[in-house]
This record gives sequence, structure tokens and C-alpha cells, in this order.
Amino acid sequence: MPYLVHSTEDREAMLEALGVATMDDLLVDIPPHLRVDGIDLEPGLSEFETMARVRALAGRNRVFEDRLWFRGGGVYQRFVPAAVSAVTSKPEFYTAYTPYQPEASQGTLQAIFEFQTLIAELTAMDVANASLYDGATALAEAAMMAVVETGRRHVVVAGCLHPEYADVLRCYGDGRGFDLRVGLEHVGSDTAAIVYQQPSFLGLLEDAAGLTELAHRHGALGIACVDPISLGMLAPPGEQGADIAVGEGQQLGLAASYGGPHVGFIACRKELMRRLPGRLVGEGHDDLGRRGFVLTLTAREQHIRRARATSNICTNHSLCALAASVYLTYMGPDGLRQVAEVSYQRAHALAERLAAIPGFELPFPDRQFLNEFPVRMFHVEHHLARLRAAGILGGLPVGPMFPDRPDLEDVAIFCCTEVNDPAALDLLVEVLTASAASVNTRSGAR
Amino acid sequence: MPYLVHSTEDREAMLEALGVATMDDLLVDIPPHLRVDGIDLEPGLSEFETMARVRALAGRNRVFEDRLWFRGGGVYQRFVPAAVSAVTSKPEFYTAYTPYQPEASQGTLQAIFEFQTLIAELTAMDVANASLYDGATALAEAAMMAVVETGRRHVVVAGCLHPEYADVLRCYGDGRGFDLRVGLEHVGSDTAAIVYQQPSFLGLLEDAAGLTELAHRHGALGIACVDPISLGMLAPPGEQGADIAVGEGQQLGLAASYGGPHVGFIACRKELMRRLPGRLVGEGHDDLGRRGFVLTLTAREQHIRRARATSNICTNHSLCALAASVYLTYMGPDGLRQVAEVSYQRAHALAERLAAIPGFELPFPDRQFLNEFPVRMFHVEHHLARLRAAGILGGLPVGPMFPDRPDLEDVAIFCCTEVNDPAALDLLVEVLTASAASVNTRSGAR
Amino acid sequence: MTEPLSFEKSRSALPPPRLPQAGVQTDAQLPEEHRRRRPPALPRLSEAEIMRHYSRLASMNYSISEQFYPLGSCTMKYNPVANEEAARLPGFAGLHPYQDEETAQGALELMWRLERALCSVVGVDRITLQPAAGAHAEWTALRMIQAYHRARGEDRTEVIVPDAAHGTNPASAVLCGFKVVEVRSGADGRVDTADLEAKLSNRVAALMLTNPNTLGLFEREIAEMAEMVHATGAKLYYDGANLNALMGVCRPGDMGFDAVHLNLHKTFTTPHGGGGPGAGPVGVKTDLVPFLPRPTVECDDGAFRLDHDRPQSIGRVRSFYGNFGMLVRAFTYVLAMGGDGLTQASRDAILAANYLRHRLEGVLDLPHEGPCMHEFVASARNLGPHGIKALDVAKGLLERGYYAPTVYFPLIVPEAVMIEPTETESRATLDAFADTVQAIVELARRSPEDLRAEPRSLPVGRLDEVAAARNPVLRWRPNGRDATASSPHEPVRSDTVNDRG
Amino acid sequence: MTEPLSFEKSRSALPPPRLPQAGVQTDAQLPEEHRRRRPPALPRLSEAEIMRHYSRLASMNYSISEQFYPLGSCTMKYNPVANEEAARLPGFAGLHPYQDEETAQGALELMWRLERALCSVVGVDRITLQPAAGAHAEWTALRMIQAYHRARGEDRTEVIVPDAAHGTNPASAVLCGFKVVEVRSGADGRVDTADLEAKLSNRVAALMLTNPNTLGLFEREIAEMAEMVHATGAKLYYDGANLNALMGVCRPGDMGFDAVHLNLHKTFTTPHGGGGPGAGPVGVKTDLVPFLPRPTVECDDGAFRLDHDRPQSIGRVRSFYGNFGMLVRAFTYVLAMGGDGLTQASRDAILAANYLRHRLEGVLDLPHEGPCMHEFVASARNLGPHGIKALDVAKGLLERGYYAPTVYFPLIVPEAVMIEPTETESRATLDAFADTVQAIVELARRSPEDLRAEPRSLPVGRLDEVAAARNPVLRWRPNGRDATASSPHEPVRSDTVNDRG
Ligand SMILES: Cc1ncc(COP(=O)(O)O)c(C=O)c1O
Ligand SMILES: Cc1ncc(COP(=O)(O)O)c(C=O)c1O
Repeated sequence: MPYLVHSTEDREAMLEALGVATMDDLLVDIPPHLRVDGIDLEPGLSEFETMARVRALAGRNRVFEDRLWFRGGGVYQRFVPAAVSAVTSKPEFYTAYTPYQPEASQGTLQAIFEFQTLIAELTAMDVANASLYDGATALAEAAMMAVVETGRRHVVVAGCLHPEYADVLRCYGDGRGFDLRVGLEHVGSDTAAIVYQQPSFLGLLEDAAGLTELAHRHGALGIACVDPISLGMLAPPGEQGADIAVGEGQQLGLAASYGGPHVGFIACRKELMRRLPGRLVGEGHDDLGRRGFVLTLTAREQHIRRARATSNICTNHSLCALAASVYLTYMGPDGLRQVAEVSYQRAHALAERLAAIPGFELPFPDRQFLNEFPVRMFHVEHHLARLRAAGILGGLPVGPMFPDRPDLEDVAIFCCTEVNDPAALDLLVEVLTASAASVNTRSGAR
Repeated sequence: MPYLVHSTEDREAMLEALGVATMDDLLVDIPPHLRVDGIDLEPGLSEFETMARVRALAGRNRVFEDRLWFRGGGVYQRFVPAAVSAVTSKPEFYTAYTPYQPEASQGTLQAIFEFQTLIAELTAMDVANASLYDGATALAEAAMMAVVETGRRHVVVAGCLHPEYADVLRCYGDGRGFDLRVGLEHVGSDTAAIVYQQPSFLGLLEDAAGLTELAHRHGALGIACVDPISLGMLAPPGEQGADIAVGEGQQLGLAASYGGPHVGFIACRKELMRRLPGRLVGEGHDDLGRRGFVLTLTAREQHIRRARATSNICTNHSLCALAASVYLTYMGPDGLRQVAEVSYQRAHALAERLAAIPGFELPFPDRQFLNEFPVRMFHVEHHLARLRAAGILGGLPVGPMFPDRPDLEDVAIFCCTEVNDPAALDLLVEVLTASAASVNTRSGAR
Repeated sequence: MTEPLSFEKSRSALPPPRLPQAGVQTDAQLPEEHRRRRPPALPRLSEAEIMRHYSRLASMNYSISEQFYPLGSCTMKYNPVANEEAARLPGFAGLHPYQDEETAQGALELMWRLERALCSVVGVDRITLQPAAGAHAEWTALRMIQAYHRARGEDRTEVIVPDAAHGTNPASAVLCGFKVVEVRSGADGRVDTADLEAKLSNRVAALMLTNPNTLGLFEREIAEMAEMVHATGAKLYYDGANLNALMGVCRPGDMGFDAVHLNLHKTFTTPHGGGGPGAGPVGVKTDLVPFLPRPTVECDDGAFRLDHDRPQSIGRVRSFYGNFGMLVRAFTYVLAMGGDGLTQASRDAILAANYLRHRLEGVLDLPHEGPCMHEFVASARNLGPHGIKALDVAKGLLERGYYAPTVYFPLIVPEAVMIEPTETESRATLDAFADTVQAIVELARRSPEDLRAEPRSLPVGRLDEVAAARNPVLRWRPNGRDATASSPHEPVRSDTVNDRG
Repeated sequence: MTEPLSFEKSRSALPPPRLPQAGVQTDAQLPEEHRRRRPPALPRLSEAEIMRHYSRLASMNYSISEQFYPLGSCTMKYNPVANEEAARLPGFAGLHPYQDEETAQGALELMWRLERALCSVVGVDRITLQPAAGAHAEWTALRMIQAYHRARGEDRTEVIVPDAAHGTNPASAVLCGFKVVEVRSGADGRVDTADLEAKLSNRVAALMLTNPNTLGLFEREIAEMAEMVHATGAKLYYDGANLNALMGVCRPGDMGFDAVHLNLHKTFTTPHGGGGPGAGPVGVKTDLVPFLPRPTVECDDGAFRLDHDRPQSIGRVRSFYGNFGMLVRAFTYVLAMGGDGLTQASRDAILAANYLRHRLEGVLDLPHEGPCMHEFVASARNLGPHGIKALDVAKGLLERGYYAPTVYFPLIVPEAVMIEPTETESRATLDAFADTVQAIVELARRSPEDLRAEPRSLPVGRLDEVAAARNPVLRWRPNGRDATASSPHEPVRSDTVNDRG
């Protein structure tokens, strides 16, 4: 049987060594009425047949060519250096456990220490942890840090936060006992934190420095939810007064993979360090003075503190963090800036061209953006279907996500990255121009 | 620049350490009229653009679904356990050099020692070497062993040998000074060896024991060129008196890859051991009595013996041999037999069904075969085109390969393996039945 | 052998990698006030150096691919390589989570089928695949239980957790706003039902249990406990970390558990990744189904869709639909194993644990009577007279090429050494391991100071964890060391607590 | 740490892996006389055991991925991981060599483009991509030269090879039916042109040279030698193992070489695989084009095809079209590097070699004057008085985490230590290596017996190669040891010759 290692003889020899006749003699503690005999599942398949089935399922999904992805909304197509998966597919990394025994885990530990440094540098914060599940839960953890730090129970959202992140914040708040209020009008002396996404879910730049200042004026924390690639060119949260910075690391070398696994990161000011959730790796030394790395400040953690831990995080997203480290190390500061700049320029060139299509408009023409931006296009679903037919994964229609924002009806957000070469942009514009013309003809010009 | 490691500063510092001003000062030995400045090639691309170009080329090839491959002729589609590439993609294996320093190469050396054993077991011969380039060159090396061993200069081919293998034998013979004669009528006192392929290129079984006996009667060697998978069920060369056994190992876990890299193997009787070409790994011990493995009998080899070496082999196909070892170890004797048997049964079921199609026939109905067999089908190219249109890689038309064998006109050889599931067989038969009907209608029944 | 930090190898003048140029016309420029002032001090290294760096780091790890990893409670079993191939397929890895459902039918079907298969294994009605790990799953389950009680107008504020429970159990309860009440284990290592009776009340929302329990023992009175819990209106939650004992043997759902989590990164062979990503599906009985996170995956006439319209749902516990890549791996494993294979796996896991336990009789202390299930807890207290602790045994194993068992967990066993061999280790490996423990115990008796000096042949010796925590250096700094790092190094305290699972 | 053989771990009762069943109806049965009688004694192991086995073997190797590998003549440079990704693409890996040409246009185009790119690098007219390795390429080139002479009615029987040449050169010549005539190297390490003059005659078919030569020195009089050779009607053959010095710097074709081989597994970063597969294209000038192996790849109006119709061709040197997977890798590398990158690579390789040579001045003997090209040959004869040989220096390097340089090659330098750093090692690595050699030399002086006992920390110490060769055990045997293995183990002879390249 696949993945099992014993022959019948092995099993018999072991039973004999145990002095029992059958396996049932080892199961005596299980009340007979609870015993079942097997599982209601078809018998196992050969690897060949297994993979044929799995491939058939994969084949029932449509994979868009990478250069024709213009959809983001939290998950992006980017160039991933081959080095990334060459590292993460090393069994010494991917089949190790959490590095409890430092002497036998220096590889993982040093990699995490480097990740912590990379994230701290990227965000311009003092410290970062070993990783969290994703951007949304990282934001929830940050909110809970603020709730504990301030002893207050309201978290205010500024600007347009990713609706799934808002859902997750609410779900955590419902349990932990804090609530989410949307809009700066709610800021007051009971505010634990102001949370902002930079750029916002719609791709627009917020006045980050102003928001953190506002938070501090009210004794609240400023929590930034950032796009890690943007930080190659954009002012980082640490330069704008944020107390905690979180984000989603998918863009740093991880496949879209239908939404996961990706990786959340969290970084903060030194003063908040002992409130950080999850794992932290620190530098240490052995009795010969050799440097090594070790899980540290574990007194925050569930396995030591149990009910008084700062979080329940145990398994986190270490291998994804490793991918992000390889990615950032490959890019270096200049490479990362170039990736951000190329994305910026292409998105702006595209925005200008889309705005010029009759019937299309940029709904927030005065707002700055980076590489993702909203476009208002009458009959948005029609246009997206046309794009799909042309093999293009068009922008994300956001209207249905915000039923109480009529200004977002018929709006889709488009993104560009270094994978969307100029010919891909041309194709997109061509298909949308034709699609707009057909709509305008049918429905009369707007 | 990709894959380079120095900064301009590094280069300058090194030049300075050398006490020279520019790189040109290091190139003084090159006569100025021979110097060029650069290469007439476009500048390098980013990894993203490089891979886009390479993927575009890959996209210009048609990949047939594995279960719809019925074409063999020396390269076969088979189930390859994921374990194979998981091992061969380990950088410790694939980025090591030939194991010259045994203490730092025990991984490669032990793997080769195991390969030698696996091949010796499979062929039922005494010893095997570390690998050769492919089946064709392995056969040429075997012929040269026989020429040296017997001091004779003619090699006789029995039965239908793969035409490319025959070409390679001829090319080696033209240089080394032996010639190839096709047909047993040429066997005589000047024959160095009788060479036979089992099963033959057409898939038919030869009387191997009879051929080796004939060879020995004339003081010649019997050289078998075998299909390694077949040896899961078929009598191996060692059981049939062969002196040297060679073959192509592609089926043992290697991708078709448009014909290479694959791997040749060669095995022989103990008495011929010191005539083997290429690398041999043997067991040894260190001063603490620990067992280790080491390149041995190097006195046969070019780097020691130079002009008196048994061959010029230096780099061989080690990593492909590793793949074959993983494959054979995964299968074990019972797994290998099952693979051979399943292929056998499917091929026989298919042959019966194809023979039943009006206008098709088995040209050698009295000959035994395993999993590849010839079918005569009037208008063979038409039928193959119909198959291609249905996404099927049909049998290999062999007529053009044997212009002097009119009996092979309109013949294609079909193969089956464990990847061709019954539904694939049904589809093949269905398409061919329709195709035959259309030809018969157009051209009148045969 | 040590390896410098990537930052320490960086050279400021190294040019960046070649990357695509924009190739478009635009006058747009990011305004100065939004521009980053100081570039991040990421390292500048060539690809060749990066690969060498990580290859060397990799070689400093122990992993299930090379070492026996008998880490109790963690189920470190063989990770099939076919699973990795499956997850890498472009048809899965290349899917955007917001693709239209018609273009992701294969992915949705996979999730739907996986849900059904896991339902069969644990005996529940529906499963959410969203949670990212075990702790996340615990919390998700408690959130559903909380929502259930609230929907009935009850505000239950307590969660009962055994003293032997994994640390994530109480932590998850607190994160969910509950007060944790601890229930004692009896002398036989099982929940003290009298104490449980005493702790139960209508304030209690749930009892969190794992079965086999943390000691690897089956809770014989599980059915009775379920009845007690249900009688007070509370729910019974199953921590699935120990499910590897039970597949095809018995089902948490049949025992009376209302919510059941599974660690795909334990029982279902998704690799642990040096600390994740994992995947922690949660299964529930009908009562709790309305509260499942949204969206769920539904099938109408062979068409698969995401159902967001679940008014009583607790909402989302993370973005998108779960760690999909891990679900692909687990699904591949389930197909290959089948019902028969999974059943045999659990039986073999139990057999291996009992065999190894038997081999260690008289070598280490075995505080509880067998048979055990898939793991067992030994104790190194028999070595106390020699000044040897569980930690020293662990380090001795590292020195000899084995990863260490979980030590100092559960807290109720002094000098705990928790061993889980799993079904994928050969008898030869189990025997060699037992012999090695024996050799270490002999060394402990003969010359304990030598054992306390181990490991000696690994990249580092025992690190001074106390000093590391007192002056935490959590990152490299461009200009010298981290501000908080100042004190000189002190010798290792060999009693450093090291209790994880 | 050692690892048993897979055969030694096998258990006869282990069931085989699950495999597809035939699922078809047929009465056919292989007749008894064709059936195998005794099954092959392949090991029976579970997948988990197999993966553990090979993971452990892998960890016993030094490789360019983890260690500096200054193996002279072998150009062990960084192997880009993108190349591996390219070769794995189904559009390449999944192609049958006998697919119709219309369905393999991308593959044919890749070969066609690679041929053109390599022509530009070395300055020839056409290239065959068929040969599998360097030695195969040498032989292929000689076969073409032989066919050329024969076509002109000349039966030339001799090939001239320098005394410093790689062993494959004379071996290939002999395999091709030639008599080998050796030409001396002069005191400056270059071909003695007077001796060459003496050896040339109308019996000579070719002179085989490499430039830079085996000592890493550029043959300054190459143009003159080419003229001498051509004057006698012979051809000049270029052994491309040392091409890494010359890309964008100068071209063998311009120097007068008629046939030029390239080792894609050296200069063009296809990985060495622990001993192959490689790829050894051979380029030729117009004269030799008709004799190229068939088929060649041609392009007519954008359509690519295989040309089998080449009446003067020497035929085939192997099956199919070459090691296509390696061609994909090399092509990917060439695209990424471009003309500018390849040029810089050669310049950096020369710089690194000179820098390292400079760092070793006064540490080892440097018998020839610099500057060198991409490699250099040092000698350990300065350590002779301490009883230390090149081999001991090599083993000392292994002990300290470096692979060893090529030793005892070329034969014309006593105690040769041939070092090729390549362009992909950082200055920090070169410095650390030089320091290590220095430390070894100091140890050699201080306590040579300690050095001679090295390596001590690797899986095995020095193996007794003489005993291994005297009683060769070349395979495991089901029932005990190989018949030929009987003698007791003798101590290592430290002067074991170890001359490869
Ligand atoms: C018993 C038990 N419960 C819960 C967990 C937490 O699971 P995770 O690490 O996936 O969050 C673990 C993990 O070690 C465990 O052993
Ligand atoms: C100078 C020289 N020529 C020829 C060869 C032979 O090349 P291959 O090993 O690819 O057959 C080598 C390989 O080491 C070499 O260094």
C-alpha cells in the first residue's frame, strides 16, 4: 500500500514482540460500540491513476496566460525567479518541523531571522515576527495587539479596506470582544487603533502620515496594511508613524494557488515587541561563543503561557516566508524598486488609455495610485466576458463587494505588473475598445 | 548581469591586487589580430523574458496526452513515479562532478554501485558499468569489445535491429575498422560477434539462446541489445548465453525529451570485465575498516591509459542512471513484472482488435511479441494523420526506414504500456476503424 | 560549519538582477511626498550566491526526508512527493481566487470531494476547509460554538480544557473571549470525570478534548463524557492532532464530538514546511452547520459553486478559501491511500508506537500503562539521580542523527519524552532508535557530563536561550548590532524549558 | 554516517507498489521458453524508505550547489535553476523524437537557434548538436576529419596530441583508428613548435589542441601552428573544454581551427549530474560541413526540418538528435546571458583565475609564468620535503569544506594542482579558499602526519584504492559478497595516483 512500510511479516514480528496475537489486542481501550471497520471511501489507487485523476481536475480549471492577468484584489501575478521554488522545494526545508531543537534546525532558524530582518527593513519598523497565516489574519492580530495595548474596544477603519480583511477583522472582534467601525468620524477616546490599507483596496493612496497622526492624537495606535512590493518605491509605514505594519506576502514569490497558502507578515515598534503574536527567532550563542539562532521570547506563546499567551499561533507559514526571503534577496533594493516602478508606469499608461475609451472613466481622477486602479465601465460584466473570451483575466468587478456604495457600481479594478508586457496592454485596450463600441452601439452613447 | 557575481568594485579591487590597470593587461598573450570585442548575439534578457521566449518555443511543440502515445521505436511513454525526479532534482546529485574524490562523493558512488548491481541483476550478467550515452553507443562499445577480444573485424546483425543503432554501429566501425554484416549467412570464422535485439525493432521475439549458441560455435561473442522493462518477464540475456548485454534505459524513469538525454547500459560476463568501457565503481575500505565506494579498475580508462584505454568515455550519463536506479528500486521485481505484464496484455488485446479491422493485418502472425508489434495498414500515413487529428500519437511507420524491405511498406509498429488505459485503446480502435472504413470506401475493399 | 547572514555577504555595488523594462509611455510620476526616502537595506547578492546560501542553510536542518523525527503530537510522517507534483500543476497553482466559478470547476470539485472524504473519516456532516492550521481551527470551532450559543440566546463564558491539553487549546479559547477552566487528569492519565462533572455548568460553552489524549491513551469514557457535556447544553470539541490513531478504527463524530478539527499537515501528509503552512479543516454536526465560515462549496447538478449566502455564518476566518495548495496535497494523498490505505496507516501507527514503547521498557520510565495508541509519553526522571534531564536525552539523540521527541510536554508528566513514530518508519529504524536511546541512557549513567556537553558535531552546540531572551536580537541591523543586544554570553542553562508539541 | 545499500534494506515480503491493472481481455500468454526463470533480485523498499535512502546519499556528496568546486579543466560554475525549469517544460520533456516535424517546430527551432548562437561564439560555419559529451565530440570531429581525408583519397593514419592533453584526446584518436603521435610542451608550458614541425607529415590527419592549453596558458603561436598544420594538408581540432576563457575575447575559428567542440556541461552551465549527461556539439568550417552527422536541422522560409539527405555524412554518432534536454538548458543560458553576458563571463573567469593564482603565490609552487587564462596549474612539490603530496593537499581541502582541484593532471607537471575558479565564485570565496590552502600548507610543514590522516570528518576516510582495484567488488550479491572479493583490507597507500580532469 502506498506510503506504508511494513510487510505482513514485519507486522507479525512486532505483534509477537508485544506478546499479543492481533492488532485488536492493542485496541482494547476503545469501547466496542465505537469501533468501525474501515472507511466509506473507495480503495486506494496507484500513483499513476491518482495523478491522472488529479490532473483531470486541474484540467477542469482555466489557466490564464500570466501576461494577460489584469486582476488583483489582493492576489497578483508577478515574475517569480526560478530560485524561489528551487529553494522551497528542498526537502530539508519543506519537510522539517517548527525549529524546536535549535542545534538541528539552524537552517530554518537563520532563514526566519533573515525574514524578520527583511520585513523590518521593508516596512521600516523595528521588529517583525516569523510569519502569520495571511494578510487578513495578520491585520486581525494587529488589531488585537492594539486592543490589549490600549485597553480599548473599538477599531476604526479608514479608507477602503479589502472587504475580506474587514470580514476577518469582524469575525475576530466578535470573539475577542472588539468592534469595527468604518469611517474616521468614529475616532475618539475609545478608539484602540486606526487601521488603513495603503494603497487601499481600490488601489488609491491614503494620507498615511495624517492617519497615524490622528490616531496618536487620540491615544490610539496606527495600523498600516501594506503592499510589500509597493514599498520598493512608496514611503513605508515606519516613515509615516505607524505603530504596527502588516501585509500579505503573496506577491513575494508565491503562486496565486486559488488563494493560498500565502503569508502574512507583522512588524511593529520595539515597544510593542512583547505583544507580538506567533514565533520570533533571536540570535544566541553556544558555550564556544558560536552564533546561532533560536526561538525566543517564548514567554509570549501558547506552549509556555497557555491561557495568558499573546496569541494561539503555533504552526504559521514558515515555508511561504522562506519564499518571500528568497524573492526579496534576489531582488535587492534596486530590483524591488524597478519592479514597483515598472508596475507603476504600466498601470498609469493603461489607465490613461482606458480613460480614453468612450464610455469608460476613472471614478477618482484626483487620487494617486500605484499599479492598481478603478475604472468605471458601463456594463462591466459584459466587458469582462469579452476579455475572458479573448483569454484575458480582466479587472475585478467590485460593485457586488460593496452593496452600500453606489459609486462603485460598474467599477472594476485593474492592475498591472512587470508580467504585463506592452503587447498585453495593447491587446487589453483593443478588446475593451471593441467591446465598448459594441455596447455603445447597442445602448446608445452615454 | 545574470549569474555573474562581481560588482565593478570587486573587479577593480582584484585588478589592483594583481597590479594591473585593466583586463587587457591579463590578455597580453592573445595576439591582437585574434582578439574580438564581444559576440554577435543580442544582449542578455531578464529571467522573465528569457523564460517567456523559451516557453513560447515549447508552446510551438505539440504534446500528446500520455495515455494516447502508441508510438515507440526506442522511446516509450511510461509511468514515472514522482520519486524519480524528486531524487534527480536534488542539487547534491545533479550539480556534482564525476566522483573523483571518493570521500566527498559517496552519494554518487554508492548510487552508481547500486545501478551496476541493478543492471547486472536485470540482465542476469556478472557486472555492469556506470552507464554510457545511450543504447546505440552502448551497442557500438560492445561491438568494439568483441572486436578487441576476438581480434576479428566483422560484426553480424541478426534480425531486425533499430536502424539508428545500425547506423551508429556502422559509424563506429568505419573509424575503428570493423564492419557490419546483416544476416546470419555472414557468420563465420571471422565473425567477432553476433548482435541481436530482443525484442527486435519490430517488436518480435528472437531465438536468443539459438543465436548465442551459434555465435559461440563460431568463436564469436553473443551481444544482446535488450529492453530493460521486458526483463521483468522475459528470459534475460544472462540466462540465454549472451556474453555482453546492452540496452537503452529511457523507459526506466526518463522523459522522452525529444530523444535525450537517456542512458545506455552495458553488462558482461566476469571474464570480459577488464574490457568494459567507461566508469566502474567498486567497494573499498578506509583505514578504520569502513566501507566506501570508489572509481576502480581505472587502468582501463583514458585518464590513466590514454591511447591504450578501452574507451574514451569520460563524462557518461550518471544522472540518468540515477533515475533508472530510483525507478527500479521503486518497482522491485514484482512491480517490474507487473508493468511488463500489463503492457504485454494490453498490446495483445490491441493487436487482436486491430487485426480485426477490415484492411488491417498483422504481417508476422506466427511471431511472438511483447508490447510492441507491427501492423500492416494500407495508406498508413492517412490513418496516422487521422489519429493525429484525434490527439493520438499513432504507431511508427517503418517503411521509410527500411527502403530495401518491401514487406515493411505500409507497416507501422504500435506499442502499449501501462499508461494506455482501456479507454485509450478503445479510442484508438474507434478512430482507426472509422479511418479504415473511409479508405476502404474510397479505394474499394482490399 | 556556520553560514553568514545574507546581509553580511551583501555588496553595495552589486548591480540588481535584470528585470523587464516598462516599455510604455506615460508622464505620471509618484509625488515626492509619497516616495520612500531611504531604500530598505535588503541584501544585494547574485543568484549564484543566493542559491549557495540557502543550500548551506538547508544542510543545517534535520528533516523527515533524512532523519527519523519522532516528535510526539506532531505526526511527522513521510510526505509523498507526488503530492508536491500535484500542488505544482499549473491548473491549481495558476488560479486566481477571484476567477469566475465556471473557470475554476476543478478546484471547487476538489474541495467538495475532499470535504466529503474527510467527513467519512471523522463522522461529521459538513466541513470548512478555511482554517490555516490547528490553532486557527480550534478558534474557528470555538467561534462557531459561541455563535451557536448566542443564537440560542445563551452567553456561555467558559471553556473546559484538560491540564494535559496542548497550549493552543487554552490560548484559542481566550482569543475567542472565553475563560479557561482546567480539568484534571487522573492517575491513569485520562480525564478525571469526577472533576469534569464538578467543572461543568451552564456557563460552559464547550469541552475541548483530544482522543487519544495527549498521553497517547484512548479516553475510554468518552461516550459518558459526551453525555455529561451535552446534558449541560455544552458542545464537545475534538482537537484533531491525534487523529492519526483513528482512521478506519473509530470516528470522533460517533464518540459524540460536535466539532472536529483535522490537521492536514499531520494526519494527511502535507509537509510541515519548517513551521507551516498547514491546513486545519473543521467538521461539524448538523447543529453547527449554519455557523460555518463562508463561503462553503456546494454542488448543484454537477456544477460547483461558492455559497456566500449563509446568514448565520460566523463570517470569514481568513481571506479566500483556505490553504488550497495544501488541500490539493491532502486530496492526492487520500486518493492514493483510499479507505483501505488510511485504515492500515492508523493501525500501523498504533503498532509502531506500541512496539517502540515495548523496546524502551526498562530504558526510560513509562509512567502509564499500555497499550498506547499512536504515541506514548515516557519520562526521563529515572535519570534524575545522574543529573540528566529529558533535555539531555533529546540533545543526545540530535548528536546521533535523530530528531528529538517532544520534551516537557505534556506538563503533567515530569521530564516528559513524548514519542510518536508514525506508520512510515521501518522496523529497522525503530530498532535502531531504541538502541540509540539505550546507548544514551547508558552514557547518562556512565558519564553524564559527556552527555550534557552534547551535541558537539552539529553546526552549533546548546544555545543560551535565557540570554537570548533577556537581550533579544531579532534582526540584523545595517550599522552594527540590534540596540537591545549588549550583554556578554552566559553559559547554557541545561534546564531550559523546552516544552512544545 | 554511512548508509546501507538499498539491497541490504530490502525485505522479501514487502508488497510491490500499486500499479495499474491491464483491464483488457486477451488469451495471449508468453510461452514458457521465453519466460524469465529467476526474478531479478531488485530491492523491495517502500517509497518512504527509498526517498530517505537517496536523501542520505545526496547529503554525502559535495556539489557546486554547496561547495566551491575548483576542479581544473571541468569549469564547475553555477548552474542556473531557470535552466532546469526550462528543460522540465512539458513542451520539451514530453516530445517523442519520432513525432512528425510539424508537431515539433519549437524543438527544431531551438536547435537551429542554438547552433547559430554557438557558431557566433566560436567562429565556425555549421555545428552538429548530436554528440553526448566531450570525448564523444572529439571522436565525432576526428571521424569527420577522417572522412574528409578519405573523400580526397588520402588515408592519413596519425593524429598529433600534446603531451599535456587530456586523456580523452589520445583515446578518441585510437577509437577512431588513428595512431597517436605526441608533441612535447616547451619549458614555458606551451607546445614546442619545433617538435611539432618534426612530427608533422602527410601521414598526419589532425592536430588536437586546446587553447588556452591544459596549463591555462594561451598558445601565443596558434596562428603559426595552424599554418604549419594546414600546410601539410592536416586539420586542426579544438578541444573546447577550455572555451570558458574565450567567449567574446577571441574565437577558435579565427585562430585557424577547422573543427571545434564545445562542452555545454562546462562553458554553458548544463549541470554535470555527478558524471553526465553532458552535451558536446562540434562546429566545423565549410570544408568539413558535408561530413557532419545526420540529420542536420535546416530552416526553409521559417519552417524547420531535419535533413537526412546528406550523402557524405559520417552517419549517426548516436540515436536521435543529441541530448536535447541539455540543449534546452544551454539555449536558456545563452538567451539570459546574451553576447554581453557571455563576454563578461569569460573576462571574469580570467580575472578570478589570475586573482587566485596571485593569492597562492608563495604558498604553492607556480611553475609557469602568468598571466594565466581561466585556470592555472600549481604544484605541491614544494611540500615534498615534508612528505606531503598534491593528494594530501586535496584531502585537506575536502576536510575543510572545499572540493579538491584536479590533481596529477596534466602529467607534465609534477604534483600538479590544477585550479579553475570560474566566474561565479565571489571574491570572498576566493579569499577564503586561498586562506585555507595557506592553512593546509602550514599544517603540512608543522605536522604532516596530521594532514596525511585527513579527511577525518567525512563519511569515510581515504579508501584503499589499490586493494579495491586488486579485488574488484563491482556489485552487491544476493548471497554474500562478490566472488572476487576476498583479501583483507590493507592500509591506504597515500601515493595513490589520482590524475583526472
Ligand atoms: C495536540 C495539538 N493540538 C493543536 C496543535 C496546534 O496545531 P497547529 O500547530 O497546526 O496550529 C498541535 C500542534 O502541534 C497539537 O499537537
Ligand atoms: C580538456 C578536456 N578535454 C576533454 C574532456 C572530455 O569531456 P567529457 O568528459 O565531456 O567527455 C575533458 C573533461 O574533463 C577535458 O577537461
